[in-house]
Amino acid sequence: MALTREQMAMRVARELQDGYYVNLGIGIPTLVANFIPEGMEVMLQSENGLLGMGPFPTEEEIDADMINAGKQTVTAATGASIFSSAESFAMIRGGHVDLTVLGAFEVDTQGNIASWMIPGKLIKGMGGAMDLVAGADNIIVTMTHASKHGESKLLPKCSLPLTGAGCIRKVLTDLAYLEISNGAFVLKERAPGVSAEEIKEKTAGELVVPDFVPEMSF
Amino acid sequence: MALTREQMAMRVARELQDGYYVNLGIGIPTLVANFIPEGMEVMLQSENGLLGMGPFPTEEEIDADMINAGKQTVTAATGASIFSSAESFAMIRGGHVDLTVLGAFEVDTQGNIASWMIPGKLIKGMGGAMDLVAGADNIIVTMTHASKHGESKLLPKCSLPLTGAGCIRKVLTDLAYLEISNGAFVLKERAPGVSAEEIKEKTAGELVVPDFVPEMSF
Amino acid sequence: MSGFDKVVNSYEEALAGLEDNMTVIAGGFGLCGIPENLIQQIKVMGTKGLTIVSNNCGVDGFGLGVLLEDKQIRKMISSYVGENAMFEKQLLAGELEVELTPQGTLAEKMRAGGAGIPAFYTATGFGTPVAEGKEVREFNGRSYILEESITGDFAIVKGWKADRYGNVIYRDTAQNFNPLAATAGKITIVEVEEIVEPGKLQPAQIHTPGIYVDRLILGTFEKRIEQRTVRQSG
Amino acid sequence: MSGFDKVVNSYEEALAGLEDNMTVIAGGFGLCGIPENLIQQIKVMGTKGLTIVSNNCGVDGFGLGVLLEDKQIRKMISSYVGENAMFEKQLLAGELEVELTPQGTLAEKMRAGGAGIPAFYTATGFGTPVAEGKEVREFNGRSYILEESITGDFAIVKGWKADRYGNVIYRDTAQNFNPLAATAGKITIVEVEEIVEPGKLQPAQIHTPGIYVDRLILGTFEKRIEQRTVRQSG
Repeated sequence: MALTREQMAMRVARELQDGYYVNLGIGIPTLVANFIPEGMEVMLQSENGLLGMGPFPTEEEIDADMINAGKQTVTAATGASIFSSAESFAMIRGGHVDLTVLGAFEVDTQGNIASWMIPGKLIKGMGGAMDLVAGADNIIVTMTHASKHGESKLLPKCSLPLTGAGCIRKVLTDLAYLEISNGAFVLKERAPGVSAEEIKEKTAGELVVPDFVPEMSF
Repeated sequence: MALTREQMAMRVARELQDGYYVNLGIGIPTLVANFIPEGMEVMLQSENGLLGMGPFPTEEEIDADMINAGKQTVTAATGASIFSSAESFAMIRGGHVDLTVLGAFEVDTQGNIASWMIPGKLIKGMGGAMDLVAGADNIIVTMTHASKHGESKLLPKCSLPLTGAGCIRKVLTDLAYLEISNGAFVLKERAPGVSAEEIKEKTAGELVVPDFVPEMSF
Repeated sequence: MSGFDKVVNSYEEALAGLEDNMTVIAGGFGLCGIPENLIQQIKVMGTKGLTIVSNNCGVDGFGLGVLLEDKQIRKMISSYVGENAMFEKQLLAGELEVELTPQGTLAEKMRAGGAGIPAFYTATGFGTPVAEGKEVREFNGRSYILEESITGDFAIVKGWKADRYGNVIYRDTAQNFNPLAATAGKITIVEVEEIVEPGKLQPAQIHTPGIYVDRLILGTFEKRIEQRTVRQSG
Repeated sequence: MSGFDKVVNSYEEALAGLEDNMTVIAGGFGLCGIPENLIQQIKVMGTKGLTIVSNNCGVDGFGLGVLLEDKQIRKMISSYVGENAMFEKQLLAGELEVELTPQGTLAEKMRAGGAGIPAFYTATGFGTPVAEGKEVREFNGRSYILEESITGDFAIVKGWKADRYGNVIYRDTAQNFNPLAATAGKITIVEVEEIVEPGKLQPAQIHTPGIYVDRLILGTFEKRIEQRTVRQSG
């Protein structure tokens, strides 16, 4: 069975380590914050200038001057710091964030990512996504393996305009966890009950299937 | 008579305007702070990260964490701000300082300045001088007109390694106030009792002498 | 004399000198920390043909969105726009130009503009449409693109507290692009919630030193919230 | 688990991993805001062949000057050096290399190093010996030179107060190069006068966010004064 959004977030959360500074994109990545293992400390970076994002405020705590990069009202966690956008992206661009999780439309075997622009549709902009993919060493892309129409999003070459070139090495889809290496996707884990054959069929880019591919468990 | 160091500082102080942010170099430029006209507000920038330098501290006020760019203990004036060296030079390089006063070994008719290095002598470094001359629009160089050996310091071409190229337009010496324009020094004011002929004689670079050259008064 | 008294008493005075076809850099992220009254004054003035440098373009009827109503904006330099219907309409009608710039590059362009750095290299955008027409250069085996700095005829900034010297501090995440915008305007105008006595702000805690600020005005602010998200209390 | 407890309890632990021939970026201006105990620990360790990036090189017997005594420094990248006799002696003997860098360029190189900017253009140094071998380029009719960023294997920093998360504030002009150095070290070590409880430092008033800090140590400081200048009181 394909993973649910929550299971995808749970799987990503297993990549967290105590003491990690993490930037979570909008959508499934945001859910990862709900699955930080008990007793583990992780600090969330929000690119509008907040390191140490806390939970949403209560009605009483709500404050227009305290928002995250998704423009949602938030709070600051203990140990938080707040700074300008230039400082925030100095952190990101300078590679100081330990893990970045973000969504995408397409990823290819060269590690390219397309996530911000569909020609013909209204283009709203890349926001901080291009800085995030260029700045981080450790990025996990989360997306469904195929579009609603069944078209693979794991391609030999991205068809949409890129967000970043050659910067992605880890992809978690609803079917599999894959790494990109030597110009191919390498199947590292399967969603429960999903066969390597099914994943191969739904992966347009070259897929390397090791002899043993463990099944995820939740 | 040649101007004294104090008179040189007094003359420079006449270039101050209310509300000016000013960076004063070491030596004669520092003395300018003693001649700020009564009732005029001027803020002194010190490139180690202080805008709004106050007087020296009393014995009781002295604080190792409060120094100026000359490494002297100072105080902060009302309205002061303190920041990093990067921010300090962002201010300087970005042209936000209204007036910079600094010393030099040589200036030439192209607006070049040499002030930091005498080949064969120990080179201690340029400190912030290169940033100051590159960043400011409005610079006054203060120096004696000639060396102790009688050699002119106002040259057709600097002989020493430069601090900055084409950036100087105003020079105050102990004999004259000059501006640099169209590849020549223009004599604007004479020290009291010093003739244009004497200044011409002691100026190695081309000197333009207008019909009337006022004498400074103190 | 009052060389360091940056306080002006009306928004007319605050924006005096703004003319058609100028470039205005604005602080703010979404609707957070935006100079809402200064924007409103630009609407009142009816200045046209403006190039606005701002991370976003407000919403219909609030923030920079109000400048769309009378078509005062010719060009937006932003990282994310189109949260309002009017924006989309003018864009599709060819009445509005947009230069999309990655958020971090936009922030750095403003900082560089204020800091006398004409251009810098960044990996952000390499291999993407953002790199088109820009120089690519390798440093230590990695490819970077050359990005030029931005300055504006005016910068409009929202601060929290300031003194008459123009020293400003920002409140929480309402800081965002504001201190960067403040450095990059030929004329920088800051509106704040409170003007305090000189000496009240700790010198080492000032976010924007007064040297960057030309005019300071006391305002009152609606501070609209874009995404009101709450948790249950207790 | 204690992922964000950056506190170490000895200077040995603070500088663990420092090896011969590494590059160390140090905060401080003159003797103000220098990481005096961390420097002393490098002396104790006897690490050799170091490249030190610091605005100055201390004085005989204090600050970075102590690392000259056993010839631990191979190269200095600085804007102003030679306030000590030992420095001059080693320089003239060819035992020490110096790369003189304008002070503002040095500060910007550290910031750029920490911020993922590999290089930037500046007018500073154009037409001077500093420009030798560097690319010159015109922007808007003015000439600029290309300067590359600096990063270090270690950065040693002196702060005032910090919490266990590594959030740091600096005191007065002891800030100087410290926050820049803090961003540019692969391993950044900060020594401070006081470690406070998390939450005591206002988030928007933190100079160095903890993300830049790997190790934090509580120290006591001599704070020697280089130029003691006073006025008469009263």
